[in-house]
Amino acid sequence: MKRFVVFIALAALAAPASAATQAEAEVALAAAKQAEAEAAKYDNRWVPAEAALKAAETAVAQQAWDTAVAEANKARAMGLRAVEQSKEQETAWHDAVIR
Amino acid sequence: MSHRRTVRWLVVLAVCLFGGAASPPDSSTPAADQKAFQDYFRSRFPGVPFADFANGPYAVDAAMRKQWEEIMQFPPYDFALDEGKTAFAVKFANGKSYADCFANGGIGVRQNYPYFDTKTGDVVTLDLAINRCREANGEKPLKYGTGMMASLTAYMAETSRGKSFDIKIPDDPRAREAYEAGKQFFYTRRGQLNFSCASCHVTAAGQRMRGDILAPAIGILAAFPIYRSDWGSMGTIDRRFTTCSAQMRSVPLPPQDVAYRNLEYFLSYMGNGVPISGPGTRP
Amino acid sequence: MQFGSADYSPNATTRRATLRLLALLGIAGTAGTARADAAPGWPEEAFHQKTEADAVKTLYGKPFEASDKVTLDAPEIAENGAVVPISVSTELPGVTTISILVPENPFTLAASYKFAEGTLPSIGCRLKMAKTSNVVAIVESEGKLYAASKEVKVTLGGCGG
Amino acid sequence: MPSTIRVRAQAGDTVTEVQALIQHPMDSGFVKDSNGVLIPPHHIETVTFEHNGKIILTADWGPAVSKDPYIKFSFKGGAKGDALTVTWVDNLGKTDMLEAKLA
Repeated sequence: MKRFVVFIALAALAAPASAATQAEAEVALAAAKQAEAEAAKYDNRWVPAEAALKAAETAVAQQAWDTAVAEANKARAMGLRAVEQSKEQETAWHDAVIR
Repeated sequence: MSHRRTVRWLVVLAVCLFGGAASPPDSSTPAADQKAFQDYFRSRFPGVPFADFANGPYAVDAAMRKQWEEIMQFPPYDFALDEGKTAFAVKFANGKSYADCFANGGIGVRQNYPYFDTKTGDVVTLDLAINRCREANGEKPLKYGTGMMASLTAYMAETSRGKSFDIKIPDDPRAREAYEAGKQFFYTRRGQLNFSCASCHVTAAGQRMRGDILAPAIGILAAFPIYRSDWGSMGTIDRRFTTCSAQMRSVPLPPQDVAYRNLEYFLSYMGNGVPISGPGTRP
Repeated sequence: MQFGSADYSPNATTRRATLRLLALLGIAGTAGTARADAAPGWPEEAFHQKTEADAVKTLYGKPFEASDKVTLDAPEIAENGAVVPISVSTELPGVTTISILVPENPFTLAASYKFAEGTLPSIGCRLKMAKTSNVVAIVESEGKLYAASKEVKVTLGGCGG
Repeated sequence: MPSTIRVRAQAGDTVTEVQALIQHPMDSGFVKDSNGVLIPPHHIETVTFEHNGKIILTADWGPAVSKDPYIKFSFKGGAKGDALTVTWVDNLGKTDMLEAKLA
């Protein structure tokens, strides 16, 4: 549950900034890609994060900067959350082992 | 549960002692893991004969079992099985065949897969062995997951029915590493839904997830490849792993990714003693 | 990851088989007409009805009554709505047809079987169910219709196994 | 190409039990593909079973019959070696036939 609250809060932060510029969209997209690349190192890219990243790329191609920023921020937020989850799991998984 | 709390404290202690390294080695051995794993499912499902874990959800749910028995009167994998049998006998362009690549001509060997190859230093699944065989003989590899790969593994499984999983972990640090990696993958939560393999197939095993009964992890690979009504077609272990990942909202890894192979290695080793029942049918 | 489905290519679209089927269904010589590409004698209209009453009316044109002499075996909870094993049998004499209806499906009539003399009035099959529904078995015995029904629950699948 | 029809027919003392499995997509026309496009209906309409040339069962099927359909029934008489012929035709006019011997 707590995760969802965090996720929703992050998603809210990612609410579209009005009249974003191309530069802002590209910065947001780069940050999202970086977060997803980090998550990939843990074999833990989230399906909706990838979907948002694709949507952001499409929006950039269509020069829809507001949408691009919003989707990229969403992807980045989820990417970071996935990395956080994986780091936590690096030790937490031991807890679940049948002994 | 005080036992659980004790375990947790031990883990915390271990993490402190080992400085919380990326994946601190578990002090237990594969053999001890296996015993604990099997004991867990035996006591969790006391009415289920051990060999019956080869039948996944049908081992633990009587109403589903009845429908399965009806399906098994004429199982829909029959076409794939025949296709696999025929294809298995076909010679490659160089005159050799699959039989030349496997012990005992490939008949009755499913239970020994995956194995750790000390020459290549990696886990070799049956599917990978089939493609390595093809490539060694100048043939193109088959697509993983479904189609002909499912048909061939169906035939090879069928010739191995009743033979118990007999996975070995050779005395090679790389084999042990592969095992540990597979174990970690099994218990690690990932994806947006924050599930691990164990969340469904240990903790919630035998319970309903939406309309389906979750299969116990023990022996869960014995029935593969399977015809799933949900797919309306055959699927291999790769197909199941990738769909499991996607269901956890985690982007699936490529079929036969080293992480999936290690997972299969761990999971099959946990199921040592469960007889091969594949090919199978599942909802 | 996208996995393709099995390749279906009913190969034997042979002229011989087609002609044989046409002959079997008693319409030899009609090959080449507009409907020659569909199964002659297939009760198309009945299969397009959306209610139990309409399907029975279109197929049989007569009423039916419930009977405990019709045995319908179906699961209480379908393990997958795509494949629900159903069987129907009866001890009634002179059975000429057995039909199976799923009123909550888009089209109610699922299957209809015609029995020759000497064929036992018992049938097993696998049906698709879109959602929880009654399954209705209708047996035509000595010209009269008798029915049995049972509810089958269909839940969302796609997880276990 | 292998047949789309699989039959198991065992002649007993008084009755012969027949089971058949047919490889067919049985697309209902109500399901969309991965691109959201409706898959057109493609299903078997009629299956006919003959014993030594005489029709013993006719099955009329709508799109609600499961993919790779299965059917089970029994008939009186029938001896080992008798001919059992199974023929199906679908809504696209495709058809297949199998001649089997009773076991």
